Amino acid sequence: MTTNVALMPAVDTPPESNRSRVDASLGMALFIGSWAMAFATMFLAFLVLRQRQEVWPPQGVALPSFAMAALATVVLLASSVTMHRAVVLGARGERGFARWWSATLALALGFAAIQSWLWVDLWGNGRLPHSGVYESTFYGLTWFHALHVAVGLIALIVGLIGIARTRYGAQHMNVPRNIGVFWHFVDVVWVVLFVTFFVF
Amino acid sequence: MIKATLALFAATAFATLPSGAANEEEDKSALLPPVHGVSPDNPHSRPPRDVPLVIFEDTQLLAADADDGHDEEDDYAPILFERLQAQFPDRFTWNEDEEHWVDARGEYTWDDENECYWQTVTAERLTRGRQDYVQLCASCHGFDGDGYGRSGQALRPPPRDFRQGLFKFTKVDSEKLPEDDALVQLVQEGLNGTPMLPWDIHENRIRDIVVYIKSLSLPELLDEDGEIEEDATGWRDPYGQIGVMVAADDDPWAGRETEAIAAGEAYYHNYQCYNCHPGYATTARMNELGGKDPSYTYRDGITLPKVVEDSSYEVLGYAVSIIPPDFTWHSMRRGETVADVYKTIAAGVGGAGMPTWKGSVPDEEIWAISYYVRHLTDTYKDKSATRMQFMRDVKAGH
Amino acid sequence: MSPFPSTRSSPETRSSTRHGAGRPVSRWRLAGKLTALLAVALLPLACGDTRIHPNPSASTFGHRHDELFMLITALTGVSFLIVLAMMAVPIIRDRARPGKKAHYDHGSSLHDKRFTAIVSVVVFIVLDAWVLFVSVTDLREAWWNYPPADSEEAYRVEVLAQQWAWNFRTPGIDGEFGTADDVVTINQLTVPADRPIVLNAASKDVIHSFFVPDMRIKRDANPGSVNRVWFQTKPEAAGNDYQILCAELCGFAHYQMYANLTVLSQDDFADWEQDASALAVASFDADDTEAHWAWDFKE
Amino acid sequence: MSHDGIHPEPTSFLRKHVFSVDHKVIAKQFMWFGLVWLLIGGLMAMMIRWQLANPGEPFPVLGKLLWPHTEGVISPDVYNMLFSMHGTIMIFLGLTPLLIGAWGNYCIPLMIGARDMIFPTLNMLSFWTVVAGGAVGFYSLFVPLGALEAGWTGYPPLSSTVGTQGSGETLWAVAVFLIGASSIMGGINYITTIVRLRAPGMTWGRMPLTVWGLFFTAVLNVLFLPVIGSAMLLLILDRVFGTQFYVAATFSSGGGGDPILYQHLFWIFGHPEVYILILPAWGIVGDLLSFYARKPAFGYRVTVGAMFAVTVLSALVYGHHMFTTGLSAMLGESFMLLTMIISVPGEILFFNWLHTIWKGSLRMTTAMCFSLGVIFVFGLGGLTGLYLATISTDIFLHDTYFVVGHFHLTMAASALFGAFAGLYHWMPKMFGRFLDERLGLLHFWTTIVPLTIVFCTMFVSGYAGMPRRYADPTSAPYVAELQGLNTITSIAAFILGAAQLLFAYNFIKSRWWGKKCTEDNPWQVGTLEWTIPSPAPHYNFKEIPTVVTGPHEFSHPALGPDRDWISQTEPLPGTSPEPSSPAAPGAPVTA
Repeated sequence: MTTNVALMPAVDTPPESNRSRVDASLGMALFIGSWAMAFATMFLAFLVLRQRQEVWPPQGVALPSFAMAALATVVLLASSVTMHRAVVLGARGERGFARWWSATLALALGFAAIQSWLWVDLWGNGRLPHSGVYESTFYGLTWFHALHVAVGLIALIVGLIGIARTRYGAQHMNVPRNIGVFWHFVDVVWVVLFVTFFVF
Repeated sequence: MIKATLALFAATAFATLPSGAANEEEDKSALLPPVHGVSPDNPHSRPPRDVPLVIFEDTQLLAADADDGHDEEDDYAPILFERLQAQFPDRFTWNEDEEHWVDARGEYTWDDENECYWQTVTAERLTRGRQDYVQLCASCHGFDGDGYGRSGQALRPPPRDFRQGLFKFTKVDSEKLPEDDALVQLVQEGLNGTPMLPWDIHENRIRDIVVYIKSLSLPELLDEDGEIEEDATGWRDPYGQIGVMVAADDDPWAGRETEAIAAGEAYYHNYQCYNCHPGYATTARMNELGGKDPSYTYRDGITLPKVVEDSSYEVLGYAVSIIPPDFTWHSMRRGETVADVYKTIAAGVGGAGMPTWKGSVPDEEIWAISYYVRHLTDTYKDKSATRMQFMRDVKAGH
Repeated sequence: MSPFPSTRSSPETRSSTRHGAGRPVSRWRLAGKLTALLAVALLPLACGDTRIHPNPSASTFGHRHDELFMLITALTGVSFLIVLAMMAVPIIRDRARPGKKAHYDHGSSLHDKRFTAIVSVVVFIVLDAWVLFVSVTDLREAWWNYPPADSEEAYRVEVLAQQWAWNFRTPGIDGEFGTADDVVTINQLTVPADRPIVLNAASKDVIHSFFVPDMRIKRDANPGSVNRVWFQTKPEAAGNDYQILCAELCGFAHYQMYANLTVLSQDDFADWEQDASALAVASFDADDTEAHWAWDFKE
Repeated sequence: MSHDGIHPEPTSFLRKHVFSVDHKVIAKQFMWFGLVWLLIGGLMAMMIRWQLANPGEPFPVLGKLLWPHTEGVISPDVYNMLFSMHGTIMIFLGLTPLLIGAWGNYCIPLMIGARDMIFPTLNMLSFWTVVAGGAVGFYSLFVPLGALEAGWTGYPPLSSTVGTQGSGETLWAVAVFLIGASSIMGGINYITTIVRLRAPGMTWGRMPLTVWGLFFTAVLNVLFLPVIGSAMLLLILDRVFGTQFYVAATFSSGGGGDPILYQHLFWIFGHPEVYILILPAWGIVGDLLSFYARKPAFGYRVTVGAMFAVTVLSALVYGHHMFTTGLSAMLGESFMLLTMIISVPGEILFFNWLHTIWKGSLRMTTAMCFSLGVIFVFGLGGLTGLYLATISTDIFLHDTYFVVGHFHLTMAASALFGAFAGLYHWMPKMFGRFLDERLGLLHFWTTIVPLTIVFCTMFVSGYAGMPRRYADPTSAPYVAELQGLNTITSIAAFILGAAQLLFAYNFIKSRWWGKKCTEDNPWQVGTLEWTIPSPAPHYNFKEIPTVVTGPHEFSHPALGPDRDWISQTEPLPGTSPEPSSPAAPGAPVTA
């Protein structure tokens, strides 16, 4: 029995079915669930180490700038809002899709800049990853998060290119929607990070 | 099902809550409390990071301390080259005019100025030695060979600082540098009662390690004016002398062990070993053995070893104290047999108060003392009742 | 000729319904050969003087381990025999043969489920709950029944593990850690017989595990925290030496990291402690603060 | 992404055999990958056993090539590396690819009636990620100071820079991270495929047990591989950047970390990992016992429920690996109870398996023998777990050879037997050729007998107090007294190793020159993969089948004398086919 290629349906870009939307969303949900476990592990490690210290932050350790971290949180939350808006508009096939998407990208870059500032500031004060347990956890967790921000940024840029080439639209929203979900996830993780490192 | 499980879990958690002494809560008090007397900038606490594993440059180590083959009796060069020739025939030739050996492979070279031979050790071999050193030795002796390894802290006696080129229990004249075979044997046999284990690896690897350890000796350091700030140590020092292990093949007391022990007791107390080690006889008997006046008295605590400070060997900036062994109590580092004890006494213990006895005391007498010391260990060590009886009598007699 | 002639149908007949219906021609020959193989493998055991059991327990509660071990062996042994029997019966009785048809049963009836549930409960009670009960009792009465903090009788030891040696510090005559008469030894621990010995284990570098097989105890020595463990030797252990092993991989010379445990009768021990403390005082170097490691004993 | 699992058959060699997105090709790639690593890991096991039986003797033949500097003698550091990498390789690069990669990829789409995995590209990525992980792991064997030497568990501080220098350990952590990422990708794919791509009528209750096993495994993979991934990242940070996650402050060092934290993280993953490996094997065994006993699987729903219970409980029992680390008494006792509870579903599985073959009509093929072998070895291994779940016996037995025997029987031998059973069963569908049954049976007997001797002797030496991971068991006097047991174990292990060469020969020979399978359904079973030609064609199903029956309908009383099975696409005698499910996936291929 040989395969007849002609039997196969065309793999152009037919409109996405409701079914494929569910497939993609389920896959994405599992992926997010999996990655949430990875972050949960990191936070568990953080909490265990923190609990071992008499006081937190450990004696003589100054926190990185709270104001900048708060600003980063605001920027990232704003990017979540714009991302949500972009996906909603995209699904309706409206023109604001590209604009809101670009706004998200801009805010994401803004967050990356603030995050870099936080590192440079801390590093410049002579506080390196091996300086102590606070620095260990701070760099460890923010690096891991930043890795996801970087992936998110690449995805946002890829998405923008796709939008520019009109590859995505009302009938083709799986990729942008999943990028959006991923971005929201990155935001949520940052909020938890912010709360654990800067608030409590 | 999950609910039921969790309920069961919760139920047992409460049911099994132990009370009082059985409760082992993992609270903060379980953490290691601060330990007295340790400064935070302790060299033992350096984080083991960026440890180099590869050595890129060949190095030169002192191979033999002379020279023209007919000078002094205890030159190491004739011994070394005789061995090397046996191992590699046709490789070494004797240069009649300049009176030194020539190595066809160029590994051993004659230094005319300092009248010594240098051995060129390849970077490849040093790298092998370095990597084995890192795995086996560095935990105590430190990644830089300075004796400040993480596991070496608070160890007494402290792990050797290899940069100084000072070794104990090599069975080589304590004034001299030990030959390779002596160090190899030490690594293979280990030192009793210390974490220096009898390292159970192939001899090729031990020889690599030994060469690497020799290369840790400090070369001379020059200050800004080109003056010598610090002398070269160990195998970097062209004036160093290399010694061979003491031979112990002609036991004069063979077959007369009881006599030897009796004689040894006399010699032991005669040569005033009790100045550092304990005395093992009553005052009266010691006077009798040493031919002293009956009114002669001895140091306080004669039945205990006397701690001496080793000023040649410092740890954390102060001289460490050395406890001469009480042979009825401590294990001897390398004294499994009478011959081993003889070698150690004859050679002395470098860097400790134990001098080289060979030459200053007749061999026969060193042998007798060895018999006596070994007898003390065999009879009393770890035999608490016998020892208690013996020492009580001795103590009562002071 | 192959020593293992085919017992099964060849692939040619695979598609027929008579599949696998061949008679077991050479099973016994096969079994014979395998028995011979087994005998060869077991030969060293028969010839050698290999120990195949732990030495008799030298601690007051070690026999609890041995007894529970044997209880579990009996329980699981019977269970395994039942499994084997339930496997053997169908293998022998219910082979496929022409015309034979399997019993059609999904095992999904309420009756089957009830039966499964009952068997599960019975197995849980007989195997697990019983063992659990015995074990928890043993733990509370023995392993976790530490002597009280103010116990005069208890003998306390601080164990500091390192690559690759055991450092022991005992408080000496004054009973306090961190004083001049502390007895510090390497790879040698001397304890009194028939007195509770409480040990605090910690480590300088990596994780080690303090394992005294003859006392049936084991506890990890972790860097950064202190673990407790205790035992009490039987009176008749006095005068014997036992071994302390490291049970947690700790690097290159893990296998060489063993120490000696000497048990002395209480009288001998009192003498020993006198002398050891005197020696410790004599060799105490007040300047050498680094050598004065000790921690507040964790009761 | 193809949403109905259909993509045209590639024509170039590269797309067809190397970077293929076809689940069957990927399954074969995983299989070869796993088998090669099993060979390497097995060779390491032989070296380990050689060293234990003849400490200090040069390893024959290969020794002089591998370690010329020591004239073929296995040094303690090399020994540590061997058993550490043996564990890592067998678990992550041998069994995981074989059981989950190969059987998961091969069986899931075929058994649920799909044309491919739902995310074929992700599937391909999953394979190439594990290859990258394997490459990194293999490379680590050749860096200065060698590969991982801290045991497969890699406990810090021994695995941090405090205990080991060099890049071997770091590369190991990278490799485990990559392999974990691969498993997560696979897991996401499996779950989504099983949820979304079941053929019409393939209800959850009609899925073969193999698929159920793989499904639960996928769930565990997705949930717990990220945990080890993060733990490894922290270890890498510790080693490369000097952070202090796992480096505790002791009085001779700084650091505010906690080495026990790693043990918690590791075993939160590590215990489910045991079930990750064993669940597919359980699934395969559950199916094959029914297939070859020609009898419906006994208590299908209960079996699935038991597997589900194991999946849930697997994450709650991990503390039994840490009874001696200093867990509080309360935690210890709780973990002991939970561990004992997890034995109940295990016991139910046994109950159902044994009832499945009871009053059956057993066809003693090699696949059946290996399935029965799983009952035997898992019985031995599972029951000995009771000693280790019980704290007062575990205190003595922890980190002794008893543990080694136990986990080899439960995790290694059972999983491997499951994989072998599957291979003998699905070989005709996979390659269109049968494995030689005569050699197969010989392989079975020469495997199970020495295997039992090997691991039961380990029980004895563990009971007698021999600790694990001793490079020279004759060094410590207490352990040296047990040397005879080591010799027995080693002799049996060498026979076991040689028997696997028999399998390698059989597999290679049968793969290319074996007896051809000319029919669709040589074993006469009802699951969907046997309704299509052998080997399975590129698109699997010409037409997506409609399922009307469960997977284990054998020996129905209404069937005639010539036939004792019903395909899943055929209605049971005396019933009318159900209407197909409305959630029909993909358009059927029309001729």
